[in-house]
Amino acid sequence: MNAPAYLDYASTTPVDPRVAAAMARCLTAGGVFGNPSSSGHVYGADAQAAVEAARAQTAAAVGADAADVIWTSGATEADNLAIFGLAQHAKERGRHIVTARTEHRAVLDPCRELERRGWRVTYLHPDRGGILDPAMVASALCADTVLVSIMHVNNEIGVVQDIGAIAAACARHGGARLHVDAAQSVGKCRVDFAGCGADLMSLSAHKAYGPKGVGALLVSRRRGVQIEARQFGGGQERGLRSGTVATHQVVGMGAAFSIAAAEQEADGRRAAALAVRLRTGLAALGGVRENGDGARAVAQIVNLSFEDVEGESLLADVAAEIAVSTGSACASSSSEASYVLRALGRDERLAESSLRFSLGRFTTAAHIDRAVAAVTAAVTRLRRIAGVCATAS
Amino acid sequence: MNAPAYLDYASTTPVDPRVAAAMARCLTAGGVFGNPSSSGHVYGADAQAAVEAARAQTAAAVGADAADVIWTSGATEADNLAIFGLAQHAKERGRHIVTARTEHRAVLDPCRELERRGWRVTYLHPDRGGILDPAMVASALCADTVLVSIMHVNNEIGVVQDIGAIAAACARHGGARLHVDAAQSVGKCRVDFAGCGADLMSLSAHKAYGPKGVGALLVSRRRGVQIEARQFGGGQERGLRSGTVATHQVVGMGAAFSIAAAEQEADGRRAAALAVRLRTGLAALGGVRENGDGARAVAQIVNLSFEDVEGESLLADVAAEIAVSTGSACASSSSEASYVLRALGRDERLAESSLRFSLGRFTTAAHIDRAVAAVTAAVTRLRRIAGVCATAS
Amino acid sequence: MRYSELTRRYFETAAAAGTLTGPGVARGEAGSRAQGTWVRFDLRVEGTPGRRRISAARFQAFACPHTIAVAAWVALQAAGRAPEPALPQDVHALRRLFDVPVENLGRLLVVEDAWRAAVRALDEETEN
Amino acid sequence: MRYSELTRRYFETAAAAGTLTGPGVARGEAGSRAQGTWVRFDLRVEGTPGRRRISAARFQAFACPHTIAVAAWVALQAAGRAPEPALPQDVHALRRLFDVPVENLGRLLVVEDAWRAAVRALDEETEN
Ligand SMILES: Cc1ncc(COP(=O)(O)O)c(C=O)c1O
Ligand SMILES: Cc1ncc(COP(=O)(O)O)c(C=O)c1O
Repeated sequence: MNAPAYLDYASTTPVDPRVAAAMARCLTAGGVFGNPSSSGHVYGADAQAAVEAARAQTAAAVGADAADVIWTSGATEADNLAIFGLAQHAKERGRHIVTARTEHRAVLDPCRELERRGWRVTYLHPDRGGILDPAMVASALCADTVLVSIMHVNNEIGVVQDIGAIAAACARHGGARLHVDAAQSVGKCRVDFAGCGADLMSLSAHKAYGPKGVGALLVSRRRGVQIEARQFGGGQERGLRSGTVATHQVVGMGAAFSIAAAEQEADGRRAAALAVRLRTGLAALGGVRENGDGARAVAQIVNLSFEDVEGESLLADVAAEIAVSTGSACASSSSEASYVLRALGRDERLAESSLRFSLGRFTTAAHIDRAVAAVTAAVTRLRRIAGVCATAS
Repeated sequence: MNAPAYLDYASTTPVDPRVAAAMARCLTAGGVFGNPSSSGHVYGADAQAAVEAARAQTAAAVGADAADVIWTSGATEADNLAIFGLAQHAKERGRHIVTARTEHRAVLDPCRELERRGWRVTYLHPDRGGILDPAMVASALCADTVLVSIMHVNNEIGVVQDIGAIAAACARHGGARLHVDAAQSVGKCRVDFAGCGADLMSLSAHKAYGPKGVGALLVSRRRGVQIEARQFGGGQERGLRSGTVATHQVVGMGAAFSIAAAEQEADGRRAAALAVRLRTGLAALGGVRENGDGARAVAQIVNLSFEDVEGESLLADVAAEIAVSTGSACASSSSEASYVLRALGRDERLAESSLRFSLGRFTTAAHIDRAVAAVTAAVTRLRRIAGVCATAS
Repeated sequence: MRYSELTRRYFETAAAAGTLTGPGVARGEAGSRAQGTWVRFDLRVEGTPGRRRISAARFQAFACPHTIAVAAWVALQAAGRAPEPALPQDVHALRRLFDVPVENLGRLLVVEDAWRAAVRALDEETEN
Repeated sequence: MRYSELTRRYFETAAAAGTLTGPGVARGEAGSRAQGTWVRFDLRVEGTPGRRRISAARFQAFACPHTIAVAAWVALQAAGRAPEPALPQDVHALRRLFDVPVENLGRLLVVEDAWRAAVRALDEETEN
């Protein structure tokens, strides 16, 4: 049997072959395998040069200065470092944080932990389309607000927040730093760290055809942002993140981001056409609900709920044909359906019966057609079993 | 010109080609590229299976249960997680930690940070050979001691601590957990996590022909060890270390550890012969001092100080021929000579003029001969310039 | 989520899905769509009182694959049997047979409840 | 640590390393081995008082590559010059010429001090 069509790029992407080739050159004895901290010899110096070139590539792809880039093991670590690191640094100024209900758990869970330690956190509600009103952010800012953490592109529904306007609100407030989780952004829409007015930004390589296990926190030097370190040791990364820098990993991230920035427009055009094909193909089913404001979302993420269908069965039924994510609890470690869809006002059943189709660089029209056929067959069959269009057998 | 002979394996190792091949299979679209957390489809399930196989390999190589293994981004993160995670968990029971002056900074710096937060830390002095007397550890334990952190193989001088005896001291005390930094051990000597009686153990892949940027903290389930998480998000790794698990990285670590365990004896025999060749070759120079008790050290690490030679010049003089580490401040981010050698009682000058030769799987007799020739020439020349065996020119 | 071979087969075939109408048919259901698990059985009986046999059984379900598979299996097993409140195998045996995670046992109880309701409805139908 | 081309050359060659003995030779030194930087110059002069010229210079050093390179350069430049307390170029110019990190400027001052001590010793020698 044919492997299912991969439509889960927002979960992770395969590494681009060009990236894999760059990584391979930094592993074995013939390549750039030295420890970038070993400045005493040429093996170390070569590795350091590769790391700095990757830093420059990564920075260029997102409108940052190379000096802003702190390598991490991924966006989860970057989010944790941004939130705990800023909170710790600013704790004498204030202990209030503003974020949103639709953030990734790598942001929400650190915020919950800070609540346990005595911080106050405001969780903003987006509208039914998943969009946060910047005015709502502005009015949530208090005298003791030190941090606002709002994501750029939502991982479940793809909507893009107006970071510029939110940054302007923080700027008017004066004391609140803005952290942006941009783990899903690179390659799907333009990212301009310096231009958007953010102070901190989390990035991940594996959502953009780079390797898993590497990311970065951008810490704006121009804006004088200061945070406390959380991982201590060799003093790498300006002392903000100790630990041997993994040359092949950051080289992979640099290459992936460079390609992603260069090909973003072409990738986006192609994805937009495929997304239309997918929505049109499934519309015939009836009872299909779009999750999130599609008009404000990146082309690559299409999240649909199917009325009168149980979520786990829907996923099981299509699994042989397509690999997608679901808002169903069965696929998550928690026992609840997607909290993101619930925050948009979806009831438990519709949240459970959602499928996130996420498209990517290697998605073809044939994959989309297979998805349309599989989902159509599954929804029709399960509705029949559920007696929704029941006729006696 | 020929690249210098690589004799800095204790800083980092090249990835074994067998390991690189296993990693390559987990990157691109044809391979096991899925997100191990995406349990809803076959791409995720395949990745999860690969991660679990690697966990079993890693555990088997160090005498642990697979369930003990918590993947991290390296030994620095593992050390930080062990120390902060245990301290946080046990903070109501006590706030005293015992460690040694010759530990890696990834252990010492977290301890310093805890001191800033009100914990008490005892830094034990090893003897002149670098060995800690287990009785000294025992007598440092107080009623409020919750953690003892002692490394297995020292990264600068290679000496091996008697972990079993130290664990026995902790067991007699009752309340103190033992954390062992074994970042340098795998492949150089036998590691038996369950057998040695440790509670926590830090591992790193890139010291054993695996990739940089991945490691593990072993947390003994059998011994009921509990620690607090430090990185929050998706809830991976039993909730102790959130963040997407990097399949290719942990697969690389599993493969590398598996090979290291299988080839450790053969590797060790070869290294021992080469170390003899090196020591014998350099003895003729006179004024060569062994740092650390060579009889209690792994074969792969030979650390020598050269009398009457300035450290930075020594390193610069041999750099074209061999890649080694030095105790000299010039090669470190700090302005002091190796604190490890200083802790053994070496004066500043001898600490500065030390070279750490670390041998590995790909080291040959020719590399050693080149090292002997280069160091002999450099020391002779620099002593002449320094007027130590001065004759009029 | 991984499913056993048997679960897959009954979920994918769902051979006895549907409804029955006409004389001698009774219907029973349990659970609710809003709560995520709903099952209904339609049973037709033939024969004389005291020697009645189920001649046809159908099910409908809004449920997870395990629940659909078990309901489908129950409906298929039913034909030719006497209409008794007990399932052909109890829910614990069915849980093991279909490799259902223990936390989902409650869903199988919905199947059992729907079955009992259908058998009860049959009895009421006959009494009338 | 990376070194400039010039530093490498003078460090590796260290052409004027050594000592001088005999009449007309004076010696000056500065720094200490224990502190990690020690430099010594031996100078021989010829010519009449008032028109003296350095005819040979040698150095010894226990020091880092930058310091050795600068001391070697100073010794090579010396021949043919008048024995003056000022170096042929001042330490700031030398720091730039040899691309010495600014935090190591102190080491070049040791070179200057050793040179001055040698010139002073020369003067004393001549006075005697
Ligand atoms: C929005 C968002 N933030 C953070 C993360 C965590 O990133 P990583 O997998 O690099 O830890 C993800 C992906 O899982 C994400 O989609
Ligand atoms: C003894 C010891 N502990 C910890 C570390 C840190 O390991 P990593 O490079 O994986 O962060 C090292 C190596 O640098 C080490 O030698």
